Amino acid sequence: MTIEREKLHRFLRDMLLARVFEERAAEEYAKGNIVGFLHLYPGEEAVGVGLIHAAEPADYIVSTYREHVHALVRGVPPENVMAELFGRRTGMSGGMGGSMHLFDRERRFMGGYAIVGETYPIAIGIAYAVSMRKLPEAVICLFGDGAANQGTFHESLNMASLWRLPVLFACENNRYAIGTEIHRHSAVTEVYKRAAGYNIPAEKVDGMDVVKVHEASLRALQRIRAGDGPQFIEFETYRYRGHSMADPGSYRPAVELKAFQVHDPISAEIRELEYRFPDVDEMAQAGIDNVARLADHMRKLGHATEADVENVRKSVHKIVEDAVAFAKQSPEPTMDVAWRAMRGGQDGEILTQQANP
Amino acid sequence: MTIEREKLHRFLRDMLLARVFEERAAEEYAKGNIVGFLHLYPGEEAVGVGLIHAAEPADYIVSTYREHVHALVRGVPPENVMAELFGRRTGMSGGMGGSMHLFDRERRFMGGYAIVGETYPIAIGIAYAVSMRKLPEAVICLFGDGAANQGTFHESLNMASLWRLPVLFACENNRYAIGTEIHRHSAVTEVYKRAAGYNIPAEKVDGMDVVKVHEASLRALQRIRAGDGPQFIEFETYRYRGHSMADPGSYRPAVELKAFQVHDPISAEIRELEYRFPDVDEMAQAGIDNVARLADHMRKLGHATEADVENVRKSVHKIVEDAVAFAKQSPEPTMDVAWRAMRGGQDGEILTQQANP
Amino acid sequence: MAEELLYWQALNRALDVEMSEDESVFTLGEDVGLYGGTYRVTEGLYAKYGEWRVRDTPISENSFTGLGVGAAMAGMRPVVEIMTINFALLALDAIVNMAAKIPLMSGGQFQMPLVIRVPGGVAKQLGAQHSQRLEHTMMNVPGIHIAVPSTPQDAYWQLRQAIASSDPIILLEHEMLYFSKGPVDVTADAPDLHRAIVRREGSDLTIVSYSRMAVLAMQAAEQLAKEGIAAEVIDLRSLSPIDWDTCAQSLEKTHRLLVVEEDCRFAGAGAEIAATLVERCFFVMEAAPVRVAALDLPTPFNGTLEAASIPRLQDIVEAARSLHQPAAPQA
Amino acid sequence: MAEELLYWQALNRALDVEMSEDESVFTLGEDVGLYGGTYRVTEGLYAKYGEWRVRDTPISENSFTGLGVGAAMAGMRPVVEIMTINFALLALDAIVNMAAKIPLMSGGQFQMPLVIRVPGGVAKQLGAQHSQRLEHTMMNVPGIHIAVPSTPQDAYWQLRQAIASSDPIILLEHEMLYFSKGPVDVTADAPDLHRAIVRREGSDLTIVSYSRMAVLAMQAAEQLAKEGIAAEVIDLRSLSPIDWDTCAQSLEKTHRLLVVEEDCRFAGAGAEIAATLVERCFFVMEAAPVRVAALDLPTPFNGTLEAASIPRLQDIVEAARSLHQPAAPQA
Ligand SMILES: Cc1ncc(C[n+]2csc(CCOP(=O)(O)OP(=O)(O)O)c2C)c(N)n1
Ligand SMILES: Cc1ncc(C[n+]2csc(CCOP(=O)(O)OP(=O)(O)O)c2C)c(N)n1
Ligand SMILES: [Mg+2]
Ligand SMILES: [Mg+2]
Repeated sequence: MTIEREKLHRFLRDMLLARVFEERAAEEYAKGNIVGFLHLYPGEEAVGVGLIHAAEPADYIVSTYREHVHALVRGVPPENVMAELFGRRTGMSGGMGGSMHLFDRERRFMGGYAIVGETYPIAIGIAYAVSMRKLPEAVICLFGDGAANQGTFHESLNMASLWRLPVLFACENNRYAIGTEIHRHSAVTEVYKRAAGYNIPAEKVDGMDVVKVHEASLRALQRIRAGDGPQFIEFETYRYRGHSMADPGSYRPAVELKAFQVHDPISAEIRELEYRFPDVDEMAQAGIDNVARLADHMRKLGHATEADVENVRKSVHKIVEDAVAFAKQSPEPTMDVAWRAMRGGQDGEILTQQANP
Repeated sequence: MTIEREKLHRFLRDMLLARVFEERAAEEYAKGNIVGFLHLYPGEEAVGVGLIHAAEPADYIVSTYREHVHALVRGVPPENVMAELFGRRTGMSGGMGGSMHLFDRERRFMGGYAIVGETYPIAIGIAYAVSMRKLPEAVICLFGDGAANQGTFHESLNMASLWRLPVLFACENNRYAIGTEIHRHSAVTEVYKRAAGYNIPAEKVDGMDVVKVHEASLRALQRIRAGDGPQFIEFETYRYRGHSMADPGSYRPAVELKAFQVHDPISAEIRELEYRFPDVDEMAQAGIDNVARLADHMRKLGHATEADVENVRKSVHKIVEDAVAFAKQSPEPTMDVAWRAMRGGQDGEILTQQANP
Repeated sequence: MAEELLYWQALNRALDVEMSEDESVFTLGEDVGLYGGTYRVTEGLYAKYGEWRVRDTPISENSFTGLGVGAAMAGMRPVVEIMTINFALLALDAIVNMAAKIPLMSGGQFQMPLVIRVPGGVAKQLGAQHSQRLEHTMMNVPGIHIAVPSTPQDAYWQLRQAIASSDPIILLEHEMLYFSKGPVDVTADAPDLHRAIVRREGSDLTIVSYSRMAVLAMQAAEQLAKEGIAAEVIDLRSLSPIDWDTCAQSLEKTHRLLVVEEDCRFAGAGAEIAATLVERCFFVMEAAPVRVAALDLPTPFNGTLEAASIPRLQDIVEAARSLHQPAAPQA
Repeated sequence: MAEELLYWQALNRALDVEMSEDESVFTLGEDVGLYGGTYRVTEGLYAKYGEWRVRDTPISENSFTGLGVGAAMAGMRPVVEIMTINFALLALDAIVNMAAKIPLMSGGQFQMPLVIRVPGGVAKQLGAQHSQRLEHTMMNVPGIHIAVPSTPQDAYWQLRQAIASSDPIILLEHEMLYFSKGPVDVTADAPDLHRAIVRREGSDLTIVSYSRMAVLAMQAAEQLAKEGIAAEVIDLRSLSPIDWDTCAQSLEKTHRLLVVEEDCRFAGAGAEIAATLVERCFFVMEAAPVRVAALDLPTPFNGTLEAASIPRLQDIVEAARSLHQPAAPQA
């Protein structure tokens, strides 16, 4: 299967939008306009873009606290995403959720969850509803390498397999759980291998290559719609920034050296492993930045010139500037919105109807 | 490795004691002298006897609510086990714990736990202490097939492997979690296969054969003491009685037939699987009762005559009768024992010393 | 046209009716299907509705409760059975961080039509780990509603109302009440899900209670009547929200408050009940409120000690007596 | 010889001293080692004591907290750090069903020298799932002790005392206090781990509070003093057990009680505080107790609403004012 021109252009545009949106959010955070935890996506764009573009409008997305880009790719207007980071009434969660809790019911963006390991049960629950209704819909469940150690991973994958639920378990393996490198938090560092414990078909994909990500995701979603039950993909990726804006990320690998001066065999063994991984600059030099990689790819195919790429870059900058302006001008929510939400919010009938097709 | 004569006699005696003790407890329960949940072990004796006889006195045992026999084999006097079921002060937990919470600190019987999945974290915690002290001790962690679906299984096995903790994960797979047959609660029904997700060596053993159980356990414990880290054994066994005295166990397979009259593809598939399993009577006829099997084995080897077996049977009946009498005569505990326990109980210094050898 | 039903039968009937009327209602939990439910509440439903609507789950409380949350977000009306409240501790993240918070975190985009049924309370020598009372923990979670039926009729009404509601509701069923019998009129109009009921009128003091203790409070009131003490007994029926008006009105009349709970005394449900009622009724109260509650101790296994660890009929009667004729105030 | 330390530095110092004095003390949690701890409490300890005594764990709260329980049973003195209280919901089975119950269930054979450190409270726009306050949930668990230091000195003392104790103790640290500075005298004698402290004397009313709200209460008291209202401020320092005598003595003098808590009002920690103090001091109280607490709402993300969802300085001042000059009693 080869990915057609238009799609590649859409990918390039979304990846650039993602990169620019996040870096701009970082600026606003530095200025104090965005407060709280802010987990950014630079370095991982190929995963979100390639994966979510493989989903149908009727599919559901369940994401984590590092989900701004997932929402953008799903089609949520940038201004509503940015406004939520600002905590404004026009934000996609009405200013009630914030950066880690983005929801868009109409687009079936079922939320960002901030307690690691929560996306699994939510995803199998939605999938259970889909199965009962015998609909050709799939649920994409996102999670990181660190989240694969939470008990809900085990419990939920078992149930998903037991009942053949339509879930695509998508692991964004960026090799770190905050400051803890994967060799130090998981006995088996190839996350996809754990799926075998539940009879779930799994594969590992280069998450720095948007085309590979997209193709693997399409295949998995096809199998799900064909009734093959849950599928599992591990995307190998890397985040350039710290875990969140509160984290300089200096443990990669500066701190490590210092800390590992404690002499004992196991830490020595780990040190040796740590060194196999490049730091931010090395990644850049190695030229494996996923956005740059796609741009090159398109140039080689003659799909895009340097100028085209520049134009896209310009246009997304404009979009992001407008988003920030929109957020800043937006009003704050009022407490009665909160109280109303507690009393049931908007009605849940639209979805309920589908229960009896 | 062949098991010597004395050991076989010890096994026979303990298995008969186990069988008689449990059946007698059932009688006392029927009479109302024992109240609460009572989970019995008939059918699974070969596992507890073969496994726990492989442990050294310095090893630790962490068990479940189906643990009377584990305590007996560990050497706790039958009268103290029985007295605990009666809730008397002379019980091994002072009448405070009951059938599901048997503790014997001196024998390193670290408790029976009634919340499914609790034995894993307790076991790795004790093992962590052992590792810090660099002692040649091992921790035996018992759990059932149903317990393998609890999140703590995943979390704890990962940590055990990550830090090479000295734990023997011993699964008593009796194919049922109360009324739910293993094919309906686990996507992978060979529990030992799940250990691969944590790089833990694992094997499956015939839990109806006490000799095989014992030999496999010895091998695993040797590897642990040799510093190979955690080991995993799945013992295939079967419980003859219901889940507890409150459970007639009629779902095996009577209820199943009726309930499966609901026609849908998945239940059909399950029905077909259910039928592969014999019910209680079939087991008996098939003559695979584990106690009978050992007796035959010993007769064949010329280790024991019909009369020898009868004598052992008589002696254990006497022991159990005395245990019941002891329990009945024992005084009830007083509330101040409970309050004292809350204020720290007896001191924990003995073990603490070992922290600094 | 009321029929005599056991508490579990009333729940079974309510669940059956709701499932037959709305395909989006389904139930799941350990052994709810083939086995028919530990306390028989789901008996017969597996054969009638099939395994997708009566789902036996693995022992994975946090995830199957979270499954209920996800299904509710997708428009279903899940009724999750957690086999006993003791295991709900494993599912608190799903209850507290998901079910209770998603409606607000989503800015009101999602409702949470989720019912969680949990048998609880102190039964007979089940040991410390199986004698949990978590009403207080649940009460402290904004967004979670809690119903505590003490009669078969309320069990029937409140389960049906809980399923019909769009809020996350925990139905706390008491293990010692499943086999208690009582009249159930399926045609009668139900009082509001969260309305308290005055089970017995009296002018000398007000006993506020719920679940099994409300039944014990009624027995105590009868005994007290023989001694000439007229106790008014209020069965809260709901622990979140609490029907304060009904309680306050009673205190205007009796001026004395006795709270009876099976929860541990320290920071138990009774603390909130006493605190708020004192705040509301301070100037009509003629004596300090009194709480009769469980000892602040994990439940001992021994039967005698277990019985002494929670309020007994006599404890309630004596507390009522001394509240009625108080010793001289030691100010 | 007191030095000025930040709250986190005082905790770091206390942990360092205990670890250097007793090899059975070790700490574990997410990012406590290499990373130095989310709030820097374990900074430098990994390099000093090595990875077995400062263990970075996977994201597996229930199991690594349970690991602490098992290690404590084997004679160690584990200090488990749960990165924030919000994740403690996942570890409640280990805390409630294991740590709190094993001493009693084993008939007193096992002690539980376990310390669980948890940052908590409402910080700055961390969203509903990261603004949990569970003091109340923990208070309702017999067997669990809870310390709530509000100053660097108490943080130092109470962490050291908690590690030395043989009871399971939860140290609730407030996320907004880690960077607050104060004098710490490591040589001074510490008051009992569970003793409350009168931070400021006054005769008009008693403000009972704890943790960050105790700091706010002190500021309110200063403001009130300017208005001629003398508020006595009690910092509980411990939520389980609670030092009732210190509170009662104060009420004998002031006759008025104001409870200030960050916990949600309904069934919050303040409920127990108000309920017990009314029971004990009913006849000396001249007004109904008043609770200033958080709204019964998951915390909204928006900064303005978040700030309005928990007690602010002005809320305390106003509540104190009207308690001091009450409106006519509506009896
Ligand atoms: C249950 C729980 N424990 C701890 C945390 C704190 N925390 C937030 S993100 C994170 C690391 C998660 O790593 P990973 O799953 O790999 O996702 P990534 O951040 O790398 O995308 C941790 C420990 C949390 N939010 N929830
Ligand atoms: C967390 C939890 N959930 C549910 C239960 C109720 N329960 C007690 S034993 C049991 C079945 C356990 O099956 P298995 O692990 O196979 O052990 P077995 O009883 O077969 O020996 C269940 C569901 C429990 N005790 N704890
Ligand atoms: Mg990661
Ligand atoms: Mg089993």
